[in-house]
Amino acid sequence: MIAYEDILTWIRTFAETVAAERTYLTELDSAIGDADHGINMDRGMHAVVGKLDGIATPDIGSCLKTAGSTLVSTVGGASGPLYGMFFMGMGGTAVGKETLTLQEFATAFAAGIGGVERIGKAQPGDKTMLEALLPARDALQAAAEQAVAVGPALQLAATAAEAGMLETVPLVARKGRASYLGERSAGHQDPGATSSFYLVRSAATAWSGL
Amino acid sequence: MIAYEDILTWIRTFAETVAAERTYLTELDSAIGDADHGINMDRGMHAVVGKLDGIATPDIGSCLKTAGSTLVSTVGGASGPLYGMFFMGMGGTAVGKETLTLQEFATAFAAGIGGVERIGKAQPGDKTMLEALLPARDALQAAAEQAVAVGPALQLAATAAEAGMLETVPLVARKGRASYLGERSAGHQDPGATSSFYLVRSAATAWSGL
Amino acid sequence: MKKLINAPEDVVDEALAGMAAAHADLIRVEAPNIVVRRNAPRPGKVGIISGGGSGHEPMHGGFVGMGMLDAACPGAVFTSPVPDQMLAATKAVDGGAGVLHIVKNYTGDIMNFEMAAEMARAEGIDVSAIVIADDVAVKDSLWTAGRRGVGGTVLAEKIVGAAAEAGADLATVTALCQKVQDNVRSMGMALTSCTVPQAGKPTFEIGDDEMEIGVGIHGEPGRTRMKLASADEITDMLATPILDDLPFERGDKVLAFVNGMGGTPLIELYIVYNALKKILDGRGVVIARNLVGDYITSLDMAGFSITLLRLDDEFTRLWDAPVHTPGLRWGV
Amino acid sequence: MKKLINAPEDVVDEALAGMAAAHADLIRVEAPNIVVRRNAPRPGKVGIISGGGSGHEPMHGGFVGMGMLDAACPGAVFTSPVPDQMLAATKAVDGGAGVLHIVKNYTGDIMNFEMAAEMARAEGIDVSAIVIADDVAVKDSLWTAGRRGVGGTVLAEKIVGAAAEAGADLATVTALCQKVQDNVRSMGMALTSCTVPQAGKPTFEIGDDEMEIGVGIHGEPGRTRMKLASADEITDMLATPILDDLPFERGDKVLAFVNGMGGTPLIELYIVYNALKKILDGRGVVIARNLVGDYITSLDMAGFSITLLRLDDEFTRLWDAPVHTPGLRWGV
Ligand SMILES: Nc1ncnc2c1ncn2[C@@H]1O[C@H](COP(=O)(O)OP(=O)(O)O)[C@@H](O)[C@H]1O
Ligand SMILES: Nc1ncnc2c1ncn2[C@@H]1O[C@H](COP(=O)(O)OP(=O)(O)O)[C@@H](O)[C@H]1O
Ligand SMILES: [Mg+2]
Ligand SMILES: [Mg+2]
Ligand SMILES: [Mg+2]
Ligand SMILES: [Mg+2]
Repeated sequence: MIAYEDILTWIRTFAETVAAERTYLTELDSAIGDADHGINMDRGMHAVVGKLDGIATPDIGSCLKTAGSTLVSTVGGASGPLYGMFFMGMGGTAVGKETLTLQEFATAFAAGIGGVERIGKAQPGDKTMLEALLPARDALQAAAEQAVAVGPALQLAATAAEAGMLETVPLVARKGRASYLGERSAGHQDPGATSSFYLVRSAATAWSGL
Repeated sequence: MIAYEDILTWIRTFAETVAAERTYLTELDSAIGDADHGINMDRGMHAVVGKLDGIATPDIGSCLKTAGSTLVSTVGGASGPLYGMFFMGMGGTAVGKETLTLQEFATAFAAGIGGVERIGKAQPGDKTMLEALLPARDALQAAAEQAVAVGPALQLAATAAEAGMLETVPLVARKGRASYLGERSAGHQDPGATSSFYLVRSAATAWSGL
Repeated sequence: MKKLINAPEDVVDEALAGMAAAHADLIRVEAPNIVVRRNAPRPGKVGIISGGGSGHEPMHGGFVGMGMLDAACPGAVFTSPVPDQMLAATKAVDGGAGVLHIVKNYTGDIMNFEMAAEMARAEGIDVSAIVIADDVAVKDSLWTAGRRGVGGTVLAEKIVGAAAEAGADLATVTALCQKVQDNVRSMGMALTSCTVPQAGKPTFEIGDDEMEIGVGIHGEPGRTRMKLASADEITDMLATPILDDLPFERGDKVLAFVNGMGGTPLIELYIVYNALKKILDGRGVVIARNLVGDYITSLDMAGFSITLLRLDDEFTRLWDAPVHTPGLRWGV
Repeated sequence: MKKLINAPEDVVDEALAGMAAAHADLIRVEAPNIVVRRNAPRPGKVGIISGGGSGHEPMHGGFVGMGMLDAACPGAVFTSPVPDQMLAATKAVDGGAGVLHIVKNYTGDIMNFEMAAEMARAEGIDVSAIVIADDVAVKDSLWTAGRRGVGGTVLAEKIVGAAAEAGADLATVTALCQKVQDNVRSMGMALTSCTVPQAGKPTFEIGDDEMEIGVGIHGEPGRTRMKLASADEITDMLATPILDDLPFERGDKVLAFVNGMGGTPLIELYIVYNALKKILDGRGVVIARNLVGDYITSLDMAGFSITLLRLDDEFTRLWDAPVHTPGLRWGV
């Protein structure tokens, strides 16, 4: 069972990871983008964490939606709307809930990805954050179907996300700023896929006891 | 006896020296000026040499005046008018002459310095080209009075100019661009005094057989 | 990193405060970081807004004023602004005749502007949007994000702004903006990298004898990295792909725009303009108007871009119309 | 050396050719390298000319046109022009009412302008000259060359140009130019060195964490080399000596001019302007007019200068008067 507090821990862990990896994410974005992904995500997650304390009722859905709209309002760039829609999409499936089962979490996660796909219109293989998110979604769903415990399930999802992230290296970008590089985008790891891996790993870390 | 041809050789030797030391003179000017003295002098002396062949009559005075006015018209900066007035001042004392005695040359040289002083209004010790020119003038005059031969006389003048040039190092500039530095101009050799030393040494080199 | 700044995170706010103070007769700066024409909204006038990451000054804030933009939305440095800004700007300039969003073709800009447009429409404001994508350094394709929006944006803002000032309706200015996009092409190059203040170090490494041809205005790598060449050669490397792309043809009249990237002195831009003029003369392309200077920059990057706009009488008339903004001014 | 040039020795000629081509409606470039207002000479109008080394663009050539200079004499990079240029320019703009030479205080400029003035007088033209020496970084003294002429020159050219345009006679514009000099003070700083094209390498070495306070517009070393500081601190280091020198006093109205040195992006200049405004507000000095941008540059040097001019009604009116040049334009 994933409790409201666990969601908060997840978000906080992700914010801490982004802050710690801010320079690394920005460096990845220097190679094939505009050197701001770490700065963007850090600004946004800092704002999100600042909002968490202000939430009165332990409603997972509205908490995730607040996170999403805060990201939309503070990040800008491509990642603002993308991560914003991710959290808002997740939140939409969890309104009024104080806890989530693994299956509910997997469903919410998939809905979040739907938000990313709707606004970003990227396909698998386009070298975007989807490369990390989609394998994680599939791993979560499989784990839920096989009734794996939450902690190990997230561990599986993180491993899948990490593999997807690493697989972005040889890809030629077809969406986002990296696509301007054409063939020259190959050979570099996608910054958004990297932050998305951190997102999943943060849950695995935060929920290792679940 | 200094013949018309010797004057041409002197000017050509000076032009070659300036071309060879262009970078060094510019570097000296970087330290306490605006990094153009070598470029300026090279542009001007290149133009002067280009004019020499066009002179029909072997008149030392008009040759020196042509050199001077060419410098005025092509150099700009401080050194254009200063060296221009130097050569024009020299030329004024030698109009119609095909040869010069050492005394006549010493007199012409002093008249050239008079041109520099009139337009530049610098005093000895102000850290300008005068620091090299004045000792050379005095050495030339003394040699002429003692009936030293032309070659050795110019050698004495070059030695005096070099000493004067080296003595500019500790001086605080009070004229020209270096004066803006105040105390910070001390510790650097003056570029104009350096090119003036080359001017005298060029005569010593060109006339070593006289 | 050598910059005239206080804290990196305060760069945009302080620069906007400076701009507002310097140009209080033309603009006001409001929360959430939008630059609004002093007398906006004007009843019956179509509002023209644009926006994008900061670091390209004077674009876009410097183009707010009479005959150009009604508002600009500056994001963090090199980062698209957030929808809240475009929504607030849209509301601030809507005089009942609708608002045009001029959007540079970057994924982030597109998405954030789209979200804002939807929100504004939900509040009953008529919003249209045109995407500028004029950078020929990038291969155009249906399958990718397409070309970047660069120098053509400045010309679009001027021309569309003049039409809106003269009373054109939303459909007309929208079509006009599309017509600019259809007739404008650009390409840029860099001698040095820019440095994003919060990143603290150059976006890309580049050798002392190298240059980047086709660079983006955010220091995005370009088409090719090569050895430094002469101004004439470099100008040709940018002008030829531009000319061949539209293509511009013998007898075409153009507006030739030589733009400095922020770290390039004007003396060099005039050398480039001289080279460009020779190339266009050789092709029989007539420079009827020109613009030389820093208008769409990339922080401290040294380099330049060329933009050519094929002119017709309508464009020429609207280009010549009075404009009074911090960054462009004539006729008033 | 990374520059957009062809041969170093062709930099000035090609830039002038580019300028002439870009601004043919305003200026013409004639032998021996002078920039002349297209419709000069104008009978009965006092001619205003200035000049100096190249590398400070848009100054001076970019200030030739209606309401400012009648001609400019660009020397080699950072090298005073030769008397032939000032003589030709003086003759080209003399409309019978005499010509004012606005000279920046450098030994070379002074000597070359003086020679030209004497030659022009010998040809029967009434010539007066005013020397601008506004750089407070340099100690003033009767025994030295005195202060350098820097940013105040731009303001002098605008104000004097407006008076001449309005028909003032030679004595009046000469006195007015002296009045500008008496009321204007400047100081600059550099983050990086400039590189003279023909020298091929930076004029001075400076550490990655250092800056030069009080630098000259030719990269001449300044008052002090020190560790990099914040924009607020640096602005204070320049503003305080300027304010204390005249001195500017509580209640004074000023024109505040924040000038980029060529390699500094506009976003940073606005941060500096914001800092300057706070300092002047604190001292009760009122910014009545301002100018922010690159107007008197030092090739590719990164850095800026501040110039303050104490305004009276006459200065304000002349500053506001229409001007139409490549580098400054309003009111037309
Ligand atoms: N259309 C898209 N769909 C999904 N993800 C995308 C898309 N475009 C970009 N991204 C992701 O966004 C990341 C870049 O984010 P960021 O650097 O913050 O924004 P920007 O590109 O605007 O500077 C990329 O690495 C990529 O993973
Ligand atoms: N008033 C002066 N009298 C004599 N020599 C001077 C005077 N001012 C400057 N100089 C000389 O000129 C030299 C600088 O020449 P140059 O660099 O060509 O001109 P600029 O200073 O205009 O760049 C100085 O090193 C100095 O020797
Ligand atoms: Mg980015
Ligand atoms: Mg010099
Ligand atoms: Mg970005
Ligand atoms: Mg010089």
